[in-house]
Amino acid sequence: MTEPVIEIHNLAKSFGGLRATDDVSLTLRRGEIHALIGPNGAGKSTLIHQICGTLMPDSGSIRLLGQDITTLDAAARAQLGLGRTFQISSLAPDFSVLRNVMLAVQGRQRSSFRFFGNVMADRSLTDPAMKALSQVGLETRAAIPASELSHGERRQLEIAIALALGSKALLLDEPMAGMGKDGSRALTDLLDVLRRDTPILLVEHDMDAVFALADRISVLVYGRIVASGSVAEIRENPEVRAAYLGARP
Amino acid sequence: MNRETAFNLVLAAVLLAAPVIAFAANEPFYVALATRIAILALAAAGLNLALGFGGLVSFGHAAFFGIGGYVAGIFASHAMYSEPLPFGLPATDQMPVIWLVAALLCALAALPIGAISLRTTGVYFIMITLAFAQMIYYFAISWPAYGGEDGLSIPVRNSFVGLNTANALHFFLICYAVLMAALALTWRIRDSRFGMALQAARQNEVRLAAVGIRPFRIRLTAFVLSAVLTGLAGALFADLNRFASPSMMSWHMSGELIVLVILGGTGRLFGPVAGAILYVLLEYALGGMTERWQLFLGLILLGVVLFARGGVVGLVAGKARYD
Amino acid sequence: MQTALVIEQLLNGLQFGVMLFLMAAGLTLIFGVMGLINLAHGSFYMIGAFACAAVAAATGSFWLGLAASLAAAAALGAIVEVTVIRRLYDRDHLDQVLATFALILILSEATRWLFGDFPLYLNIPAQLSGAIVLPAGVHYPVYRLAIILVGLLVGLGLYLLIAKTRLGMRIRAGESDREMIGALGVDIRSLYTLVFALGAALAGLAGAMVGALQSVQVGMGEPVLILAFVVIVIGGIGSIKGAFVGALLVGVTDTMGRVLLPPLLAAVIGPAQASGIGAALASMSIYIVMALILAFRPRGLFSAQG
Amino acid sequence: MKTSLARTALAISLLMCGTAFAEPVKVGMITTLSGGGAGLGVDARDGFMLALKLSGSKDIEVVTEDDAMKPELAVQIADKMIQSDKVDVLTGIIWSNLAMAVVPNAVGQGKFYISVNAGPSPLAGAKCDKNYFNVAYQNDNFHEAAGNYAQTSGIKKMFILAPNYPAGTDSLNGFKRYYKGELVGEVYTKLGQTDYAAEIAQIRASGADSVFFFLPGGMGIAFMKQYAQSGVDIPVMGPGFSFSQDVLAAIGDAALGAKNTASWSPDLDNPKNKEFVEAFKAEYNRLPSIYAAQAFDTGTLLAAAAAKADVKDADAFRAALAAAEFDSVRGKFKFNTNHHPIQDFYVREVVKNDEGVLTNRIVATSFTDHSDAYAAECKL
Repeated sequence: MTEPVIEIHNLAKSFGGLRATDDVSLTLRRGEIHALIGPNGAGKSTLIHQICGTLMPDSGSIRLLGQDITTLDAAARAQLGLGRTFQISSLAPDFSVLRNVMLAVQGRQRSSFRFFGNVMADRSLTDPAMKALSQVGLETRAAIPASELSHGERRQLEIAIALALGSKALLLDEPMAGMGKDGSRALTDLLDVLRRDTPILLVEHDMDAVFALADRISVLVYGRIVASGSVAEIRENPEVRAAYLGARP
Repeated sequence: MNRETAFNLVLAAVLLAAPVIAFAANEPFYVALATRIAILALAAAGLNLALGFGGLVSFGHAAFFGIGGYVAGIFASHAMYSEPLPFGLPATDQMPVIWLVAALLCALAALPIGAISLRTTGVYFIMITLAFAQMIYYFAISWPAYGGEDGLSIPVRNSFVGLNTANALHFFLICYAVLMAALALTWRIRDSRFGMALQAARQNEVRLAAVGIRPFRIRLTAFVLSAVLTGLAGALFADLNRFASPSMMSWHMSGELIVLVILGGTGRLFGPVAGAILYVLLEYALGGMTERWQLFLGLILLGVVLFARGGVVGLVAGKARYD
Repeated sequence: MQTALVIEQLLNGLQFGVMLFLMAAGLTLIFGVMGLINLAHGSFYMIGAFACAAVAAATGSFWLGLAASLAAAAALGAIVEVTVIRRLYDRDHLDQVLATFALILILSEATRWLFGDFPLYLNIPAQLSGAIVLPAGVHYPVYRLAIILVGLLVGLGLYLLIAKTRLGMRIRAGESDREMIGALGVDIRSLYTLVFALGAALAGLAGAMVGALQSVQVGMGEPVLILAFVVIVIGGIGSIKGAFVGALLVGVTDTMGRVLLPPLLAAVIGPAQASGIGAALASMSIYIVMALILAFRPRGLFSAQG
Repeated sequence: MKTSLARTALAISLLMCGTAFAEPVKVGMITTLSGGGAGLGVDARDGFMLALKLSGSKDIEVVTEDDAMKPELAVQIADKMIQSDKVDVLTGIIWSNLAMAVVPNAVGQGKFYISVNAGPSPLAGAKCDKNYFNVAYQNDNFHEAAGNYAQTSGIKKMFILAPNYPAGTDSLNGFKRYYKGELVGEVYTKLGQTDYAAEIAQIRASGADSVFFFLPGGMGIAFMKQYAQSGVDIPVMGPGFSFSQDVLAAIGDAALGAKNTASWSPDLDNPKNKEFVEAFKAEYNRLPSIYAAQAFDTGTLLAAAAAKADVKDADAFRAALAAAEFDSVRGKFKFNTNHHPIQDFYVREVVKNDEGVLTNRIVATSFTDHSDAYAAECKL
């Protein structure tokens, strides 16, 4: 087995007396979708914040492609190839769809301190951006403002941005939330293709999508990983059934 | 050509034509009034870079305006008596040199002020920039070397190679050229990669960081550039009035600069020009009509905020769009 | 004698701080509940002082004047809220700054139109005139002690109002989540008007009480407004506790800076230059304190929000 | 603002015209008519207009505009009046920092400037100008008179304070120029400061025999009120501004008995002054302040000069101004070489007049035929 893309060791974070992340270890390997599930309040968001660099852990370590990124900020992690989408879409609303993606291309090229040259006439920005848009099927919507996109399209745009960033790993925070059935299916198909190039750490509530996509599943309850394994193993795990899937028939 | 570009060209043409005609008609005062408009538009264009494009509501830009003004004043007073400047630097009354020094000093001041202020956001940012400006204001008031609150007279306007700066039209043309250069620069920056990152920082800084661009550096750079332009305006303003004073740094001045930007249209290229034309003409016309002019000025400003969102440019050209 | 002087100066700092608290409490409440930056808050301070001076001159009673100042500032606050401020809640801070900046111009000139060009006379009530001797040989004006007392009482009252009453519960709900108070079935519009009028009344009270010590004139609210903003930013916007601590910090810093900096500098660089530079530094001291605090705590000492 | 008063003055002067020159004198009055300092500007404007009305010797046209205490605005208005309204003479500015902004600019364009109040030291000394006349005083004068009074009345220990800005430091330097006793305290306060508890505590602890303070406008009102109820009973004195008619009402009885120095007082015994005070009361229904008196003299001087010389003949008009042949409310009046007054300075005391209104009364003379310390630096 090759070296994991993301490797998290004994991560811990407390707020006051509350242990939001309690000795969490997990890995993301090449070519896989690793789903992270857990009930509300299990600490998924806190964990994602720490992986992305918007929150610093109390202890433990995070490595990306073998490099220790535990103390780096969000922008540095993004530059190293950690792409993410947000639970609630986070875009530049006044910008066109294309500009939103171009921003990521620019971030990848680390070329933000160029003060001259019209970006819209700059093929080195627009071409990769259009390519990422066509990957998610948004190329026809390139010119409209991001604020006018439908909910599902915003999800697609977020993924296009992550792709344009040239991400080595994707962190998707509930990408299916609020999507209709058709949208979910289209997105599932997209992720299925994407995983070949870019492994995905998928935080998701939609169990159908999780079971359809995931190679491995980890279950987070009260900040701890209570189980980790293949789809079948998780389905059968009594502890998981009791703690999390209990409500399901 | 879209409506906004057309309107911008009209503004630029009117601002150039009006004083030329006034000069020909032997009405030098209206040339001075147009010069004032051009200079205030330049100061507001500087602020617009930070406030309009970057969303950084600086309530302390008067500090840079004042620093620029004092540079012009100090150079002029030393050059007048051929005394060397502090640190033994040679004094000169050449505007380009003065502008360079004003720009450098404003950048030097804006760097630490911005670095500290940009740790905060929202109202905190508004207030901490005000605090820095107040510090500089009180320093200027109590600093006896250059006149304190009495200010600093500029006996003879600083000079510019090949032009007679005492001639109202010549001086206007200098200010107009600097304004147009600054607007061209703003335009190029707005459409550049840096401009895209800056405008993204205004809309969504988390998004910007998530694509690997640090908002702090982008904003700090914009803040410094913005301070430099406002400082240049300050140097010209002092030469226009032949006077630099601490009141250039007062919080009222900072407020007025914000008013100019909003009045014209926040984040619009020619917003500051439209704002300065409207504000100066209002002040002039109302001041000539009644001693209660501030009351009516207030009512008009209030009406603009409540009923004419997007300022003058927004009113004429509609909402800003990014292709 | 030296200790007495230090105690007296501390009391002065406390009194100044308490007065700033009255201004800052309203500002911070309005920002916390409605998310509004109100530059025109200083105008209510001015209105309070003018109302008090005018009524006291007409009736001869300071106390009637004080009541009038509360009523006038609250009423004007309510009118301004209903006609102007209400349209600004969903705007960004920029529009709020411009609109309330315009309100300053309007209210200042309107006041001058109404009350004339010259400062008005307002003196402290006879019952509170003169000074008393406190322990340690401190001479202190009764009226200033009364201001401290009123300020502390208002602070206590605000604390009780917000912590213990239904109105306070709604205010707290409004601070944490603006949508939630709608869900609680509260009429948001009248709650906002009420909070705004309350803030205005506190500013008016401060203006009236201080007007008796100072000059009742147009523009008197502006320096205080800037200081009140410094206070709430230091304290953390939206936090009454922060406003209280911030106000005392600013009051004591300013007073002690004025007293201590010039002689301290005189010992270092000689008296000739010290008085000027010391005074300049003293003028800058609170802004330096504010910049330092925000550099290390970008959301103030007790931020109520996030 | 082209005031109705201006029109009245114009109308009256037109009626009385007949002997005069064809060219009217155009006067631009820039003064503070809005905001906290408006009281001073309104008094100056009213005093000036009253003088024109009473003189009625020649057509003098006046345009008035508000400077809102902003130097930049004052410069703009001055440019407009000179270049657009084509005024011959400017006047009216109250504040030194505005005067410093406007005066060099105006005289540089060949216009006359006659100051009704502000008298910053550079304009009396090195930067004096042949076309700049100050009818009021040099800024240090009142303070020098107070220092001289403190010295001659044998006060041993003084506590002095002023705001930390040029006029403040000039003030204390002016005081110290004539007071040679011990200074037990010399304090500079923040400009615009309104709470003086800390300074009053220092005064109490200083053991001074008397306090001299220069706190213009609202600052002085605040200081006096707070001082009165602090229980400190050290007598205070100040320049006339601190106890001028415009602020006395606001200070109230706390001002009673305070000594202050000025070149004019409402009870100054000469016919012109009686006429002025009566006419001012009749016209505006209030007592005139020092600012009104100085502006009245400015107006009278201007009318007298305009009757003697054509303003278009700058040299003749300048000579007419410099001769100062007019009836001053201050009695005798003449210009020094630097075009600043040589005049007497009085010690006044705040009293209540017969109607119970607070006002000033002369109790002593501090200087006779006093000029200023900067005239030697003026190369006129």
